[in-house]
Amino acid sequence: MTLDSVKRALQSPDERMPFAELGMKEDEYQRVKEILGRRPTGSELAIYSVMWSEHCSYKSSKVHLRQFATKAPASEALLVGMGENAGVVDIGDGWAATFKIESHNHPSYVEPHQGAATGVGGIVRDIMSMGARPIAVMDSLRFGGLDQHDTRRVLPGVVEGISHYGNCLGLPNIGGEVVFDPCYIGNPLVNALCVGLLRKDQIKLATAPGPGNKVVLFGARTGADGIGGASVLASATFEDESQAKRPAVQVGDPFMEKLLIECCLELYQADVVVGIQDLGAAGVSCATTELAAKGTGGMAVDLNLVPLRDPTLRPEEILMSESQERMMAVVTPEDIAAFMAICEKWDVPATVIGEVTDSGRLTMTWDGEVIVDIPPGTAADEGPVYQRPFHEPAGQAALNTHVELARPDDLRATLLQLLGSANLSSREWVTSQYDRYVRGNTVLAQPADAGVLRISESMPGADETTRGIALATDGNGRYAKLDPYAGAQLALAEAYRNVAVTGATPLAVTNCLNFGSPEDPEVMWQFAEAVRGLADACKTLGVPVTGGNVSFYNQTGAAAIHPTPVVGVLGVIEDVARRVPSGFTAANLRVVLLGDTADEFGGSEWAHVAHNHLGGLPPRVRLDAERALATVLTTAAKRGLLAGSHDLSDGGLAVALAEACLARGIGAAVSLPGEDAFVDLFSESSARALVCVEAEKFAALAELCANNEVPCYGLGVTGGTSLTVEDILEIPIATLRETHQATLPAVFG
Amino acid sequence: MARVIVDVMLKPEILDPQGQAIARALPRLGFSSVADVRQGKRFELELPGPATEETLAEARKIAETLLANTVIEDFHLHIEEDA
Amino acid sequence: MARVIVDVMLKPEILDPQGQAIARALPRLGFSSVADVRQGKRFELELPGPATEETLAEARKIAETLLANTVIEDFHLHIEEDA
Amino acid sequence: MRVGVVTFPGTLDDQDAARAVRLAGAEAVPLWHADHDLRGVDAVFLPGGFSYGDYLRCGAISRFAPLMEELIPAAKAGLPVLGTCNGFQILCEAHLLPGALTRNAGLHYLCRDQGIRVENNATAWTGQFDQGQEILLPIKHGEGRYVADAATLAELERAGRVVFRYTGGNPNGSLNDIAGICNEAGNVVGLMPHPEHAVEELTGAPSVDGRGFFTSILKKLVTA
Ligand SMILES: Nc1ncnc2c1ncn2[C@@H]1O[C@H](COP(=O)(O)OP(=O)(O)O)[C@@H](O)[C@H]1O
Ligand SMILES: [Mg+2]
Repeated sequence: MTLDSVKRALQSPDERMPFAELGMKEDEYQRVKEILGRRPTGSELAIYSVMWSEHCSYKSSKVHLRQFATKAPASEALLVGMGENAGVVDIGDGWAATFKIESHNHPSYVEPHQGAATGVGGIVRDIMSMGARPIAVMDSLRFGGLDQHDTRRVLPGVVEGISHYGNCLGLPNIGGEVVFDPCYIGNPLVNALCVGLLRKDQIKLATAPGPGNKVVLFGARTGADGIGGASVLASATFEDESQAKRPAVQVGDPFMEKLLIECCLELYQADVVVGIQDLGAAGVSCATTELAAKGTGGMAVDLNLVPLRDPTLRPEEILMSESQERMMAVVTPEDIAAFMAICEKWDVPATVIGEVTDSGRLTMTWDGEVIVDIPPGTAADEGPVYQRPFHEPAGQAALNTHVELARPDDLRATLLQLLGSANLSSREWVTSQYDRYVRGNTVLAQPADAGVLRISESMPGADETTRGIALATDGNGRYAKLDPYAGAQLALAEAYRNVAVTGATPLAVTNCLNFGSPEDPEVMWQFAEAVRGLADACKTLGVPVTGGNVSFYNQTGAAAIHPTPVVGVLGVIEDVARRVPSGFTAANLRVVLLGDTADEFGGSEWAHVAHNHLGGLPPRVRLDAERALATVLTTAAKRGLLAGSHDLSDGGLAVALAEACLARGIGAAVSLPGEDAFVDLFSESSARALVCVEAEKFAALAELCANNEVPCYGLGVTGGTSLTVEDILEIPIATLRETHQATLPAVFG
Repeated sequence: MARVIVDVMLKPEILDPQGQAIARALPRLGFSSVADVRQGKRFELELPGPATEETLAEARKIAETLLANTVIEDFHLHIEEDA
Repeated sequence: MARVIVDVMLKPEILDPQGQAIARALPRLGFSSVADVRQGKRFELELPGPATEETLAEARKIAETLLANTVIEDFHLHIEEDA
Repeated sequence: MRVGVVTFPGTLDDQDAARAVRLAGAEAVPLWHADHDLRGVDAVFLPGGFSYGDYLRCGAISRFAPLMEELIPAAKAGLPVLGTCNGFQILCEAHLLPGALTRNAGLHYLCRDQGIRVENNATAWTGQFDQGQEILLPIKHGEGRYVADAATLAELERAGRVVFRYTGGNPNGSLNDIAGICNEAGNVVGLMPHPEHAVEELTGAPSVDGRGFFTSILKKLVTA
């Protein structure tokens, strides 16, 4: 096999290069030729094709995502915004948190266990590369219908992959979602979130300044994992591509990643790292171009020095390999010995593969010949940008037409039907496979509305602090299908509310935007609307987007998934001992409903379960009411007024009451505030929460609500062994529990 | 009674972290002569009656659909006599 | 290059839930002819040079001390020729 | 009092174990797997995790660590050692405790709050519990099914060396519902549940029953 060097490229200017096979368009290829003033070598083409893929360059989404910056609310908490590996937020007392959510959808369909596992691995490395210690993970999952056959293959594998990888890393899993809908059958969504903790003054960035500094590749050796994955797997439809040319699956080694975490933290502590970058989708191509582009502008790499697992790999393949558990660091020559010693202590292989230069060029050699010579910024930052056409889907108006659905008489049966339904039944089959206790800082985890962690880390230089952080992720594809603008806002509102019900103040947002093909103008419209909605709502709620991820091409043939923006919100609680536990925590507490209920069933769980119907409009977005509700919840928590809480979402008040009873097996007897019991119990109006308070604190809570214009209804008291709704229903908790817990085990064993 | 053995190994290009962990541990235990280790699975299927073409075909089908994940693994099967 | 194969199986009296889960799944998938399934491990050790008495002895030592837990597992080793 | 907490590559619960030791009023002394040095500690805690990724078998590779070459004779000579989860697995692989821990009968990793009965309060680590006391501790493991041959099992039962038994449902198929055992002298105890995750009101499992392990060993060391 002849080596395609720069010299050879100059000698054979007209040689046909396989750009199309690598997912590159003719005009993109022409641009590469323009940039280089010649045809690219095979290795250069490898770099440009992965770096300019949808997955790495955000070429279809960029023009829309800019709104997250232009509309961003002023926030003193934001230390690092979008564009870095992950955003960083000031959480007080000298501490900062960094968090991000990312998709690994397509690989999880091909090989559920490894696909999901490496999804966790990837997001954890993003967090590490900011200089943080990863402290928890979350997973937001979407599968096909519970009764569809392939779900039995995909879900257990995905859960096992997340469980094995996350548990092995010693990261508590503190929350997430599991949603079933036939629209995801060929395109399951696996979105993984990681949060990390660091001292505010110890943020690391992906940059390679200082000519003469060494470029170190450390972690696992490079093999033929997912070659072509970045461009072929992540940016073309699966059906045609993956069947024909199934790329090697990436296999994760969580043990190596655990060693990498500890190794990196010790490297940071020893202060021997100038710049650092994780190796993600585009492997060495991405790490070298991005580090070089953000540094002094040049880098010289000898690709022969990359340690290989498979010695037959060609340079093009090394550049595109997605082997997991690798990082790249820039280190001064003086610190190299100390750097290597720490790697050795942790059994992490490390190799100097090059040097930072001031040439303005990224050059790479193989067997002594120059095979790459490019301006790194052109690959990293100057990828193509598309203004993809979009328009409202042809059927949108019909979809939004209100259809009157027959309402039930037997509300007891309806509650049990919902409680045992695929989406509202207990997630325990999944969550019991995740370690939620490791590291000893988990204050709240499933089934709480948000995960809450204490921030007292055995990290060096840690002052004791009473602070904690709360995190929740939410998304509702049905709402977004009916109205992507409102759907994205409702996802944000729910995550924001879930954080607030624990007593934490929402601070910042991450998001994972899961959509069909951007080449379909109707999908592109959904995307544009969702981004616009989310950016507007973030502005109104005062919480900036710090980062996220876009996953396109989640479609099989012409059928796209429901547009599914998943939103993660991070909040802070000053005194974590004041966090509000989930549900009813004792007998003889007043049960109080906060917020108003309207007749809103478009996209509801009830319409889905009882009628298999999706139509009309989603619940009205009421951001001012959300903000007022959050103020009430966090203030009441601070003052110690609340004994327990739970937000209202899918399935409405009835499901929230049942879940609150199930939390500790404490019943309640309530009456309904409105005229229509069905609406009171099952409507999914936003901006509502259920709380319980000691009787003598009710007046103070009511006053706080009045001051913030949050409607407040005393519904009844906790106690007993049943949930009783006056004149409507009485269900023993044992029955609720049985119904709630039977569903997933019945399918998955 | 026939016993069909199905050996399942990761494809050569797929990372085998288990095998590597073992290989790294060996020199520490004083075993220096092993160049590489790969770990896979071994299944023993007991079939009633003698091993015929059909039972073998069925075993192959089982290996393909259930025992091996052919996305990342290769398998190989043979009959064990003594059972 | 010699390749030594070490097969490790749970002792017959130890419950093998993985094998049982497979055995239970088979009839549901339409495979009715399998009476029992046991799952074990297979290790491939690559040794430089030809397989001598000594390499075999070393491999046996490795199997005994590391690859198998003889409290619950039996092992068996043989040389694979083609490697 | 100085309680050593061992870290292998892949150990996860070492920080939590050290915190629990400190909360009980003792000094937590980090012990590194690659050192031939027990640093003069009075007792040793082998915490949970996935040492060496749990590759091959849980605890199989860790057992050969340099530190273990020091720990094994010391434990045989009477040094109190507690192994939880992966620590228990390592103790069995090292033959400091009999039997083995195998894949959960349910074939899944399981994290849940589990009822446990203290069957022997005469060991170094259980003196502050009542005989027969029921406690709540988290379990979180995929390979916690205790097995041993019939003779070993009979001997464990006869000698009262079954220290803990699961109550309210066996989570993993362990023989005789065994959650933890000890050696003949009672100084080496291994169990699958995690006392270090049940020592604070605010975090971990909804119980503080894990504190008893640490108060027990301190009491024992002080009076020894
Ligand atoms: N995939 C998952 N991983 C971890 N935790 C999960 C997952 N799915 C659900 N949970 C947890 O289970 C609980 C119930 O989930 P869900 O009903 O979706 O909550 P909500 O309706 O409040 O959003 C929450 O604590 C949630 O974080
Ligand atoms: Mg909620």
